[in-house]
Amino acid sequence: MVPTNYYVILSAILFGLGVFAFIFKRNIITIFMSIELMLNAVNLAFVAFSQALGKLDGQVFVLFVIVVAAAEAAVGLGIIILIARNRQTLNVERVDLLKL
Amino acid sequence: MNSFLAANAELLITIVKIALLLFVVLTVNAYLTWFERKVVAHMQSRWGPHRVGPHGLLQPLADGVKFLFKEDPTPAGVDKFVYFLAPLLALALALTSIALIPFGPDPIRFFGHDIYLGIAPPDVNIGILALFAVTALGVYGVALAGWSSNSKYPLLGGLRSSAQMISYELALTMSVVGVLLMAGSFNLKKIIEAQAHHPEWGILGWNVWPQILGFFCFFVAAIAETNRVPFDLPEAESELVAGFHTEYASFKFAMFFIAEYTSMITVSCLCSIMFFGGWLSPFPASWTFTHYLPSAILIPFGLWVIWDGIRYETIFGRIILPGVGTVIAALGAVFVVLPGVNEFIQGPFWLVSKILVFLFVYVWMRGTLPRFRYDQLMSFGWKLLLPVSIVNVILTSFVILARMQWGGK
Amino acid sequence: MTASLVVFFVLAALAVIGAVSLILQKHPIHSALSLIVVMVALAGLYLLMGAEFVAAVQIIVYGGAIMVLFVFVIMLLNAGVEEHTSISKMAGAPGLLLVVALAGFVAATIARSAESVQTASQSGVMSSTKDISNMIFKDFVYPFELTSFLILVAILGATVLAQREKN
Amino acid sequence: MPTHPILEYLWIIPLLPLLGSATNGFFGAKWPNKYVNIVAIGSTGLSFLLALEAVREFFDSGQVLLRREFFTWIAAGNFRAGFDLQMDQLTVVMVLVVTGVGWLIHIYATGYMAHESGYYRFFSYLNLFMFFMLILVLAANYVLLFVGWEGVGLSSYLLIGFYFLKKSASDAGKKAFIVNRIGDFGFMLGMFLLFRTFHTLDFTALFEKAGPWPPEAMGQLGTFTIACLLLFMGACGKSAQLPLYVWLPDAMEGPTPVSALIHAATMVTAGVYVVARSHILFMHAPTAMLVVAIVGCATAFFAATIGLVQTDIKRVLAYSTVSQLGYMFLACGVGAFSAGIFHLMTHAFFKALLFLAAGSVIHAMGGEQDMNRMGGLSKKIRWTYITMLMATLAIAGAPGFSGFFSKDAILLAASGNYLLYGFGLLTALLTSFYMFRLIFLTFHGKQRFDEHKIHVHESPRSMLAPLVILAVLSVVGGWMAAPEFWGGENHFEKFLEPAFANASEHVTQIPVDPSTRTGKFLIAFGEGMGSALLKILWTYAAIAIGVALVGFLVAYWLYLRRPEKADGLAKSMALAYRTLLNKYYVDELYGAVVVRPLVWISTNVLWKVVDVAGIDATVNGIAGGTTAVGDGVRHTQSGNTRSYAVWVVVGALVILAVIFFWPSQMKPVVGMVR
Repeated sequence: MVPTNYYVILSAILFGLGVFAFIFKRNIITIFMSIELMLNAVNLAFVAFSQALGKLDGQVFVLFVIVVAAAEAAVGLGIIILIARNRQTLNVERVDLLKL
Repeated sequence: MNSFLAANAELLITIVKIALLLFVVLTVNAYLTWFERKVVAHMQSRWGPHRVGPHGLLQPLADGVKFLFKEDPTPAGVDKFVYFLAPLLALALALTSIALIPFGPDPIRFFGHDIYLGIAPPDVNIGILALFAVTALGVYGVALAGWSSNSKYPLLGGLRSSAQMISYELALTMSVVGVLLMAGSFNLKKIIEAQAHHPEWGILGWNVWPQILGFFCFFVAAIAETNRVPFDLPEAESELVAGFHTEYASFKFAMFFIAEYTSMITVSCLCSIMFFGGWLSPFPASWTFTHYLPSAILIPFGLWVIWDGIRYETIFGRIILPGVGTVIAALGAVFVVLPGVNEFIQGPFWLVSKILVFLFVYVWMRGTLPRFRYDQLMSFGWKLLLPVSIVNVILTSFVILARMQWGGK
Repeated sequence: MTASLVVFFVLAALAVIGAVSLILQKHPIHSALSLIVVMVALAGLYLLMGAEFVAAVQIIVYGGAIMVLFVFVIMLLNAGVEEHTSISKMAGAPGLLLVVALAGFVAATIARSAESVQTASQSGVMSSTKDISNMIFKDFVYPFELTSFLILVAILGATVLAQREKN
Repeated sequence: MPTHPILEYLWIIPLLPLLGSATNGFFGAKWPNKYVNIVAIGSTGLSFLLALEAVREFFDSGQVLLRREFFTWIAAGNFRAGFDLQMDQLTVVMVLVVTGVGWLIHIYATGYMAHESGYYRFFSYLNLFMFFMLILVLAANYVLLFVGWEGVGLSSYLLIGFYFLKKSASDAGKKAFIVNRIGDFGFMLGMFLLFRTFHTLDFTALFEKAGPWPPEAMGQLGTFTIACLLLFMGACGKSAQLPLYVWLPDAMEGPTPVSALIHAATMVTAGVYVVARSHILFMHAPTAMLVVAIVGCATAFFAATIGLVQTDIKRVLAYSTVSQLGYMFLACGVGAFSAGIFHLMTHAFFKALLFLAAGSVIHAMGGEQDMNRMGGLSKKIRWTYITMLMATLAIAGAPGFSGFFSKDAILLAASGNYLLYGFGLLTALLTSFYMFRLIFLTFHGKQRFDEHKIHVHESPRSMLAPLVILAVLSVVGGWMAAPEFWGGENHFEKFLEPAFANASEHVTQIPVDPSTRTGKFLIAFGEGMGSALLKILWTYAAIAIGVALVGFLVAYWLYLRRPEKADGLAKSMALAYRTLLNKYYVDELYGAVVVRPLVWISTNVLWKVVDVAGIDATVNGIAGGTTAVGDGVRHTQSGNTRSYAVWVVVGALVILAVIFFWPSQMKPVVGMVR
C-alpha cells in the first residue's frame, strides 16, 4: 500500500501549482483550468483520506465537488464567451473595467 | 527461461491476447469496409467491389496497401504535436474500448491459467462505466484533429463533433441506467446473467423488451457517438469536404478510419450485451439441440464456399476459397464431434452473430437514411432523446420499486 | 518498493508533469491537454486507492465533459497564444513569494495532519459503488438535492449568458 | 353550560366595546351614521345588559369576591401578570356606573355629534374608552388595572383632541396626556415598590399578605406610606387633584359628551377607585390617609373658589368636578371609603347630567359657551332647564336629593377633624353658590344674546332621554344610602360592607365625643330628638342644609335681584377677582417653574450637547471613518483579476497560518481527520 502521506503531499504540490497557474497565467481559459486543477488536487486529498480512514464520506464529497465543478464550468465558460465577444480579448489584464 | 515464463505468464498471455485481438479487429475492420460497400451497393442495385479477387474479397487488402504507400503530406501551419497526437488518440481509445468487452462467459484452461475471451476479465466491477469513460475520451481525437489541422473545414468538423458528442453522451449514459437498475450492477457479466434469470424464457428474458425505450435511445445515441450516418456531420462530405480529417492523408487517415469502424464494433457489442443478452442463446436452455446450430450453419456455409470457389479460374478462387471453405466446414464438424468445445463455442457464437446483425443495421441505415441538419441534430438530442431516456429511467425505477414492495421475495 | 508504489510514482510524476506543462504551455489547447493528462493520472491514482467509481466519474465528467467543453470553447473563440502582459504589480515578485509560502504551508499542514492517519493508512477498503450510493441517497440526500438545484441554476445562467441580447 | 355563564366569560363585557371600536374604526368611515350608531350603542348597551346579568349572577352566587383567570399575559420569574378579572361589590358599582352612564352618554352623543365630521372616529374612540375603563374596573391585579389606566388616558387624549385642527384642542390633549404621565410615573413606582415588598401584584394575594402587617405610626415613612403616596400621586394625576388638576379644565375642549363621560362621570373617578381598591394598604398608612384627606379637601375648596368666577359654562362644571373629586378623596382620606364611592356614584349621575344639560344648552345656543351671553333660557328649553335644575339641587345638596346624602356622609365622616370639616362646609357653600349662579345666569334673568342671530331650540329626543333618566337617578339615587334617621337605612354601605371589611369601623363610629364642648353644644342644639347620636347627626344635616341654603340665597341675591351688585363686588375686590379669574395663575406658575426650565435644558443640554456633540458626532464619525478607510482600500480594487488572485492567496495564507500555529493540544486539522 502507498502511505497516505504521499497522496497528500502530491495533492499539496498540485494545489500549489494550481495556485501558481491561477496567478501567473493571463489567459482567462487557462486560469479557469488552473481552478479545475486545484479542485482536482483537493479531490485527491479527499479520496486519500477517505481510503485511509476507511470511510466513504471523502469520496462522496469528491462526487459533489465534481458536480459543482461541472456547474461552475458551464457558467464560467458562458461568461468567458461573453467577455471574448465584448472585449475581443482573453487576457484578464485587458478585462479590468469590472463590467461587461 | 521457464521460470521467467511462469513468473510473467499473466503478462505474456495478456500480450498475446492483445496481439490476437489487434489482428482480429483490424481484419474485421478491413472486411467490414468490404461488407459495407457490398451491402450498400446491392441496396442501390450495383455490384460493388468485385474486381480484386472473387466478390472483391481482396479489395480491403488493396486499400490497406494503398493507405500504407500513399504520400503523407503535413499541411503548413498545423500544430505538429496535436496533429500527430489526434489520430493516435482516436485509434488507441477505440481499441481500448473494445479491449474492455468480454466475448465469452467462461475461461479456457490453459497450462493452469484461466484465459478469458477478451482482454479484460468479464467481471470488472465498473465494466460499463469504464467503457463509457474510454468512449467519453474518444471525442478528443476528432476535436483535436479538427483544431490542429489549422483549416476551416476541419475546425468546423471538430466543433460539430465535440458539441454533438457532449450532447449525445448524456442520452447514451442515461439510456443505459435502466438496464443497470435491472441488473443492479455495472458489471457486464452480471448484466448478461441478469438477462438469463429465467433460463426457460430465452429471447423473452432479454432486456430489449422491458427496456425498449432505453434500447432505442441507446442505439441512436451510440450511432451519434460514432459519427455514423445519419449523424455523420463532423465529416459531412457535402458541406465540409471531409470534416475533421480533411487534412489527413494515408495512414493517419487510416487510423481515423479504423477507429471509426472499431467503435462501430464496440457499440454493436454493447448493444448485444446490454439489450440482447450478450452471449445468451435466444432459445430456452432446455432446447439442447439448438447447440448444434453453429455447426449446422458453418458446415453448409463452408461447403458453399468450396463450391463457389471452384467455379473461378483464378488461382485465388481455385485454391484459397475452397481451402477456407474446408476450414470452416471442418470447424463445424469439430464442434459436432467434440461436445465440450461445442458448449464452449455457444457463447461467442451467439455474441458474434448478434454483433454481425448490428453491423448490418449500421450499414443498412447508411444505405437508407439522409443526414440530419445541425439544428435538427441538436434539438433531437436535447429535446427528444434525453427526455425520453430520463423518462425511461424513472419508469424503470418505479417498476423495480413496485416489485420490491409488492412483488415479494 | 511494491508494484503499487511503482504505479503511484509513475502516475504522480505524470500528474506533476502535466500540471507543470499546464503552466509552461503558451497555447490554451496545450494547457487543456496537459490538464487532461493530470486528470487521467488522478483517475489512475483513484483506481490505485480502490475508488473505482470516483475514478470512472472523474474521467467521464472531467475528462469527457468538462474538459471537452474547455476545448470546445477554445476552438470556438479560436484562442491564440496567450500574450504576456504584466500590468498587475501584485502578481509579480510578491505573488510568487506568497505562492511559495502558501504551497509550503499547505504541504506542512497537510503533512502534519496526515501523520495521524498514516497508521490507519493500511485499511484499504475496496469501496463498492453500492456503499457510495447508499451514502449519497441516505446520509447526503439533502445536499444531493441541493446540487440538483444548483445544476438547474447553472443551466439557466449559462443559457442566459449564451443568448445574444436581441436589439 | 356553567351555572353562571357571564361570570365564566367575564371578559366578554369589556370585549364588546373593543369590537365595536374596531368595527367602527375600520369600516365606519364609509358607513352612514346609522350603522355607526347601531354598532356603538349596540356594543355598549349589550355590555351594559351583560354587566347587569353578571351582577345578578354575582349576587346569585353569593360570593364575596369572585375571581377568574383567563390567561397569563406576562410571566417572568416569580412575577405573573395574568388577564384576570374579578368581581366584588366595589366592582359591581363601578361596572354598573361605567356601562350604564356610558351607554346613556352614547345615546346622547348620537344626537349631539350628529352633524360633526369624523362621527365614526368619535364613536370608535368612545367605545375604546369604554373597553379600557371596563378593564380598569374589572382588573384583578395592578398590572392589568394599569393597562386600563393608561388606556383610558390614551382615549381621553384622543377625545380631548378630537377637534385636532383646533390648536387649543390638540394642546389640551397633549397637556392632559403629559400631566397624567407625571401621575402615572408615581403609580408605576408604587407598583414596583409593592411588588418588591410583597412579590405579587394580584389584589387578593397582595391584600392577604398586607393585612396582617402592623399599621405604621402617624408620620412614619414606611413602605406602606411611600407606596400609598406614590399610588395617590397617580390618582392625583388621573383624578385631577392638586397639584396635577390643571389638565381637567382644559380638557373641556373636547366634545361635551366626552366631558360628561370621561371628565366627569367615569375616568376621573378612577383615582378614587384605585384608592378605595387599595384601601387595605391605606389603612396601614395613616400618614398617607391624612395626605389624601388634606389634598382632597384643599382641592375641593381651591377648585370651588375658581369655579365662582368662571363664565364659561363648561369650565364652571369642570372646576366643580375637580372640587367634587376632592370631596371623594376627602372621604377616602378619613376612611369613609364607602361614602367616597357613594359620592362617586351620585356624582357620576348628576355631574354627567349637568354636562349633558350644558351640552344641550350649548347645542341650543348654537355653540355659545359664555354664560354672559345667555340668560332667560328657562322657557325656551324647558326639559333641559328642569333636568339641569334637578342636577343642581342634587349637587348643591338640597335635602332628599342624591348629592345631599353622599355629601352629608362625607362631611359626617370628616367631622372628626375641624379643619377638614370646616373647609368641607365652606366648599359646600361655594358649590351651591356657583351652581345656582350658573343656573341663574343661564336660564333666568333677561336674555343677553341676539334672538335673531341665535335660534334657540330644544334638543332632539335622543339627547333629552338620557337627561331625563339621569335626572331621575340623581334625584332618587341617594335614597339607597339614606342614613337611619331619614327613615331609610344605609343599604349602600351595607352592600359595600364586604369590600371594605376592615375599613368600615371608621364610618360607623360616632364622629364626635359627646363629652367634649362641641359635643355638648351640638347636643344642646339638637334638643328634643332621640338619642345623642341622632341629635348630632341631625345637627350635621341641618348645618349642611343651612350652608347650601346660604349659597343659594347669595347667588339669588347677586344674580337675580341685584345683578349690578355682582360687578360691583368684582370691582371692589378686583385683586381677588382677577386672581380667581386667572385660576390663581397656576398655569403661569407651572410654566415658569416646570416648563421653561425643561425647555431650556432640552435645548441647551440635551439637543446642543448630547445630541449634536454626542450622538451625531459619533454617527458621523463612524461614517467618516468608513469613508476614509474606503478611500484607502479603494486602490486594491484595480479590476485586475490577477491582483485579486494574489489577495485571495493572502487570505488563504492567513487561514492556513492560523490552523498551523494553533495550540497543538487542539489541532483542529487532526480533529477533522480523526
